[in-house]
Amino acid sequence: MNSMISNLFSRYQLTHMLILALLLVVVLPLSMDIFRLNLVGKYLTYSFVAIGLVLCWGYGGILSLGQGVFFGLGGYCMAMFLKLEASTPEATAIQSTPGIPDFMDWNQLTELPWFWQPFHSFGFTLLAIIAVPAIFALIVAVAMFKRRVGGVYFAIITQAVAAILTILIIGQQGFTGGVNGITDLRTLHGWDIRTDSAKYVLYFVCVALLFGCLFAAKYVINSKLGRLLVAMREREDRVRFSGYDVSAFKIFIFCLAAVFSAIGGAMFTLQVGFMSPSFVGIVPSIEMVIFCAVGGRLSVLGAVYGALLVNFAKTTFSESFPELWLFAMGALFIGVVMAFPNGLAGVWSSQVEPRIKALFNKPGRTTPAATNSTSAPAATPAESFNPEEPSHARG
Amino acid sequence: MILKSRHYDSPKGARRSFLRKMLAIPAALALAHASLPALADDANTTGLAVTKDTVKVGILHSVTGTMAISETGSVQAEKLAIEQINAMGGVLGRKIEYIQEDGASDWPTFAEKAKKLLVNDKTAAVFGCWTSASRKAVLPVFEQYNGMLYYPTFYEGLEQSPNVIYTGQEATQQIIEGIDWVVKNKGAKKFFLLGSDYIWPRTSNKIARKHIEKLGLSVVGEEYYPLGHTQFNSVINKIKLKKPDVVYAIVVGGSNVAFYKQLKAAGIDMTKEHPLVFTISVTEDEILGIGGENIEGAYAAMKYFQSLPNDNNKAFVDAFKAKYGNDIVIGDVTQAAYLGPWLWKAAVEKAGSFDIDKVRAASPGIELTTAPEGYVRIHENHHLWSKTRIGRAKADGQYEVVYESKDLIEPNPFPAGYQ
Amino acid sequence: MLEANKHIDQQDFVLSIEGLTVSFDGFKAVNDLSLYVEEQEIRVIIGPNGAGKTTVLDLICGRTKSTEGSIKFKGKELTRLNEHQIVHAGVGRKFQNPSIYEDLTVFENLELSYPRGRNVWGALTFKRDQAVISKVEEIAEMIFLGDKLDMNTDLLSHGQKQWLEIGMLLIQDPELLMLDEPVAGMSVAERQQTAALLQRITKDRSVLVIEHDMQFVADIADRVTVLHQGKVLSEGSMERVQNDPKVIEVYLGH
Amino acid sequence: MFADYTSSELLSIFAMQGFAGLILFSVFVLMALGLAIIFGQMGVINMAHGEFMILGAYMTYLTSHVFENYLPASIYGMYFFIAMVIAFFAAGALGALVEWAMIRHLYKRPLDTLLATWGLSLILQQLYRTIFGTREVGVTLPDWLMGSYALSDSIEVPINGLFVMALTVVVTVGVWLMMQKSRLGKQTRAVVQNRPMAAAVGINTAKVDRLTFALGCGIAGIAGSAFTMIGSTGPTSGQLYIVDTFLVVVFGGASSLLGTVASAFTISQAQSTMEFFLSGSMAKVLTLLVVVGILMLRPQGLFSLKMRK
Repeated sequence: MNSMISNLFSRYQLTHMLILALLLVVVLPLSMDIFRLNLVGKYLTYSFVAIGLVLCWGYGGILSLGQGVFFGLGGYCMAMFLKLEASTPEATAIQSTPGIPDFMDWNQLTELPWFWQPFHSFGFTLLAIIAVPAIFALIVAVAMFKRRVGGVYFAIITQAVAAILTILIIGQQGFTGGVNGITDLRTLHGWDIRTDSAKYVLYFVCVALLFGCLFAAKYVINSKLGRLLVAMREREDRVRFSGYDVSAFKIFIFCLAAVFSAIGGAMFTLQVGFMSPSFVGIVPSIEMVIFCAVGGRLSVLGAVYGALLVNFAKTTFSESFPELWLFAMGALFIGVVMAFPNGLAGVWSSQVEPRIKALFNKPGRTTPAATNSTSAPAATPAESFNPEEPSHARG
Repeated sequence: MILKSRHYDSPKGARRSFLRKMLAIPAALALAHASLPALADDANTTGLAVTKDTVKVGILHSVTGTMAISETGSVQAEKLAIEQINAMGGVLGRKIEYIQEDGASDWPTFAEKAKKLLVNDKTAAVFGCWTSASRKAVLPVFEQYNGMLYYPTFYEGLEQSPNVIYTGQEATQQIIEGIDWVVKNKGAKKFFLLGSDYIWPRTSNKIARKHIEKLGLSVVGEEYYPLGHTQFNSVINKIKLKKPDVVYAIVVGGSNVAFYKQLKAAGIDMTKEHPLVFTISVTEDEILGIGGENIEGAYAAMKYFQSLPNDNNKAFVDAFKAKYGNDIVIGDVTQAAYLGPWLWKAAVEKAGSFDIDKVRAASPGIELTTAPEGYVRIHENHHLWSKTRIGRAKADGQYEVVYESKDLIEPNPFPAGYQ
Repeated sequence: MLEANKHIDQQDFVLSIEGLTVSFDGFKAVNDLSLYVEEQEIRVIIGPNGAGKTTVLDLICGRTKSTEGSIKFKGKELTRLNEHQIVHAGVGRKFQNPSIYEDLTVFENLELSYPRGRNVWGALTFKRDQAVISKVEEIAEMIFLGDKLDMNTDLLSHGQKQWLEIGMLLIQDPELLMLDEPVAGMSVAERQQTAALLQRITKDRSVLVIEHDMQFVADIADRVTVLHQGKVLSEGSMERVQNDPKVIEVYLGH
Repeated sequence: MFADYTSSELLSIFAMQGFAGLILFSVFVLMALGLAIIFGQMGVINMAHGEFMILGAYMTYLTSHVFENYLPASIYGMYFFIAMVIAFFAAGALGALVEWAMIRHLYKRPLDTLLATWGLSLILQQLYRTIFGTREVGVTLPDWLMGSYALSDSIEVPINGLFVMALTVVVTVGVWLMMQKSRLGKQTRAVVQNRPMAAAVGINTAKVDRLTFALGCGIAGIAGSAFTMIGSTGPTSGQLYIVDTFLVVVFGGASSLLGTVASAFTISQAQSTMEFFLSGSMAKVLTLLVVVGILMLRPQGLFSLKMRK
């Protein structure tokens, strides 16, 4: 196992992974109260989407402005299960039809719609969280990529898909909870997800799943498929005339990104306690692209840092200058796109890293062992990426 | 359904109206202080952000995003109320300090900020939220961390939380009186229901339909358009074909502007009242964007209009204009938001403590004779007893009050027979 | 000669094109074209600009769909296949401008063209084993890039890029190799090297070349086809074609 | 669904819905023309298009204020025309500035223009909020623009609808003439088709880019100005239009003005017809679905030249 990992990932990449793990598993939980940590958990759910975007946009060149759709689908699947558990006949005795979710009762539904039935089962729900977005993505992707719709057109069509789904969810409120979403979720198999201890557990589950996705993404990027994606982005025709079915690869990577997003959405529902159509629309979908762009569209780790950083900035800004944060966000987006197209990761590898290396290769030293030169300087990135610990970063 | 109010002449009411006068006469401030109960240490036993001189509360509205348009008035009203309360000596001798958070028109952000206000800032009360969606998002947070939310908007009902005081009207209060009036006074027989496609308009129209059908009258059409829809020519054509007596419109946000402008442009002169346009969603705030000349002649049913001719309201409007400029308008929700801090103050003083549980226990029965809308009282179900008025829109953007319910109307968030 | 070909059994040809037509908004870029290529033949297509040369290659490799006609490769109809299926059938195509992956190294460029792991699962589980490495090194040697395997390809010269693309085709071992102006922009020395390379690699395959450089054509061609306005104007040995009055008229007339 | 109506009613339904569709069509064309130039000709995805429109609306609001307060009442009726001119130049000037500061660095990265202009739209929204307040502003219209003209008992034609239609025709013809006949138009097309060649023959491509972008934004300004008649003017109102606008342009085949007009016509007629027989939300969903469906079958849009690759 150990050797397999070291075969797949360079020691250098592993070091960076370890630093992120250290940050998320040790530093943040120790330095934050559960309220802030729960916020970090929420931000991390966006980084699932950002990782997916690194794969399909950064590597595959496919910009989707509808990732919120998949985030939402995953989140709704989870929310449906939790809502059913919360809607026991006892808890909903006040309704005209006890035992169904409250919003259905308000909309004169007298029995649970058929597509809600299977969500009584947790196993089915887990399956659905993956399968529903994957199948939806598959349909969209097959229709588009087999006909070679790409680039800007793909972006705009995914945007329209997001618009359609939002209107549908809001309009069909008897089945979906409408604009309010599915709220007031309480327990998972009797385990109260609103308590502090549950929030800790969910945070760590979220981190674990995040690393699962990170490893999967890294595996894909380091495989031949990753190089093919780069090749496709550059010269699609050449790849095609080297005997590859380009659309199959695009479909695969788009579905994979959708699945990542859906996992993020499900974790969002669990940690925040509700799901609403405001994640399915165009605005959140574009914001998620921005997280990815800020972190660096070619770096999966960058995507995680990007999602964390932008959201921390958003929270901080809106707490201290509520009327100014849009200016700051707008400027950030423009700045990143114009000055740092490869985002934080680009700045890191082109500006910071060489200097640190130079620092370590300074006079008086013989060439340091390879392990030293990579692991020691790499200790800084996590800290400088960690806005909660500014003093640490400067130290 | 409508309970006769016998509280106008109660001793408590007299004291409140006395307080109201003091509001107008700052010279009486010292007296107000003197009338406060002696402070004991049990004013705060639950670790709220209360010191010897200050108490922290939260204001949680959207100041950015699409809802900022609507929520700004509420923020202004809450700040004004807090300022006035502080000028009168605060609550239990403490000055109110507010922490304002931006919900950014985004429901999860509301939940996040609500949690911050309760968990980190330990605020003793939160005045905030506007849309039902934002309230639904914060509700579990308030229930879990036992906070107190004063929610200002008229809304669909179907909710009653121990942690929320609903200072706006729930749907039946607003709707039934209005329909009765239009049937009785305008001889309306055929209604066309119209709304933005989400829960409040749908639930409200459901109540309206049930009531209309109970009266033996007919609904000739019911239509919903997505939020943010800007093209209403199709539905206007349907209205023309169906020839209803009343167009009952619950369109919200930017769609409102489009709807009324297009209605007028399509040759439906609302001042002719055929069809009569009746709304429960357009306050003076919305008319600002629609333009008075585009909605002149439409009727609205709410509990408050800026033009209400009473002394409380005059003082309130003057104070509001003095603080925010002469051009400012005040809508129903703005007034309801203004009630929040005052209702909280009264409950805290009745309880003699900031503790949430004690404030909650003290809340039912709290009455406010100083309210700009007149007199309100908190019901056991945490909604307000209030009157419903009907206003006719004028070209200058104000409503002319043409009717006022005789008695206070009982709030009934779970109306039997209307679900 | 054309007449005679039609009666010969198609199995004798690697590639047989019959009645091929494609029209773009009414303009017939290729018009009722028939063409036959034998095994191990080097066929050069020449013709003035706009004669439809590149379009013919596009049609064969599936980049453009034909309006009418058939293209049979070893008895298999290509017009109904996708690009990658045509490649799998054994047709390789080099573009006019060198089409390589400039973000990747020479090694990676060749490795990606190695015909294994061509589906999603295969690409995910592809391993760089000894067979791959030795094949890549062998081809790199052949295209004169043996010492540049780890170089990023954006640093290569124009001629080297052309070779690399030829190498990327060779590693797939196609039975029909189509080259669009392989020596355009090359120095004289590079051109000679390329000619030698082509001679060497045609030992076990057929080659279809578009070229303008007549000297180069004369050096490599077994037979030459002259296209004009989407039709075959003349066909045969270089010598025969050069002396065909129709060809002379078209070239001089322009 | 037809059974509810008599045949004469049906006739007026179709007449009136046809007219409603025409108004919607005009609105779509006005929205999309500016974008068709910017996206179709330059390949820039301007997500701030809605905000440029709202700038035009705010200019109209300001102009009406000036006329109301500082100029004689007799010429108030005319302010709308002045306002449109001001809206055009204000939005155009902002467009030129944005092109200079931002867009020109991004021509090779079309998808990045999307992100950068999204950032721009956030900044503009907040700017409007700071300057004009968070509330919507009401733009008073001259009397002659309000009201309607009755063709028969059941068919009435809104005058501002007619005005929007007339304006659409004028602007469309103007843009078409400009692209076909004027120097700028020819230069723009030359630059679009072959940038290095255009530069080589002495066209100042940077200037052409700037003017084209400014023109597209200016038309958005005019659209925004016209929309004060039928919609709201607030900091975030521009967001209401952006998805529809892009779909119209893409559906029409990005590089063709004729395509934009045709697609606006198709979408508007489909939507207004469906709106009559279905609920508003479902009509919208169905329209979008059909558009997306057709785009999947015909990714190049309705109108596009089949070209040799």
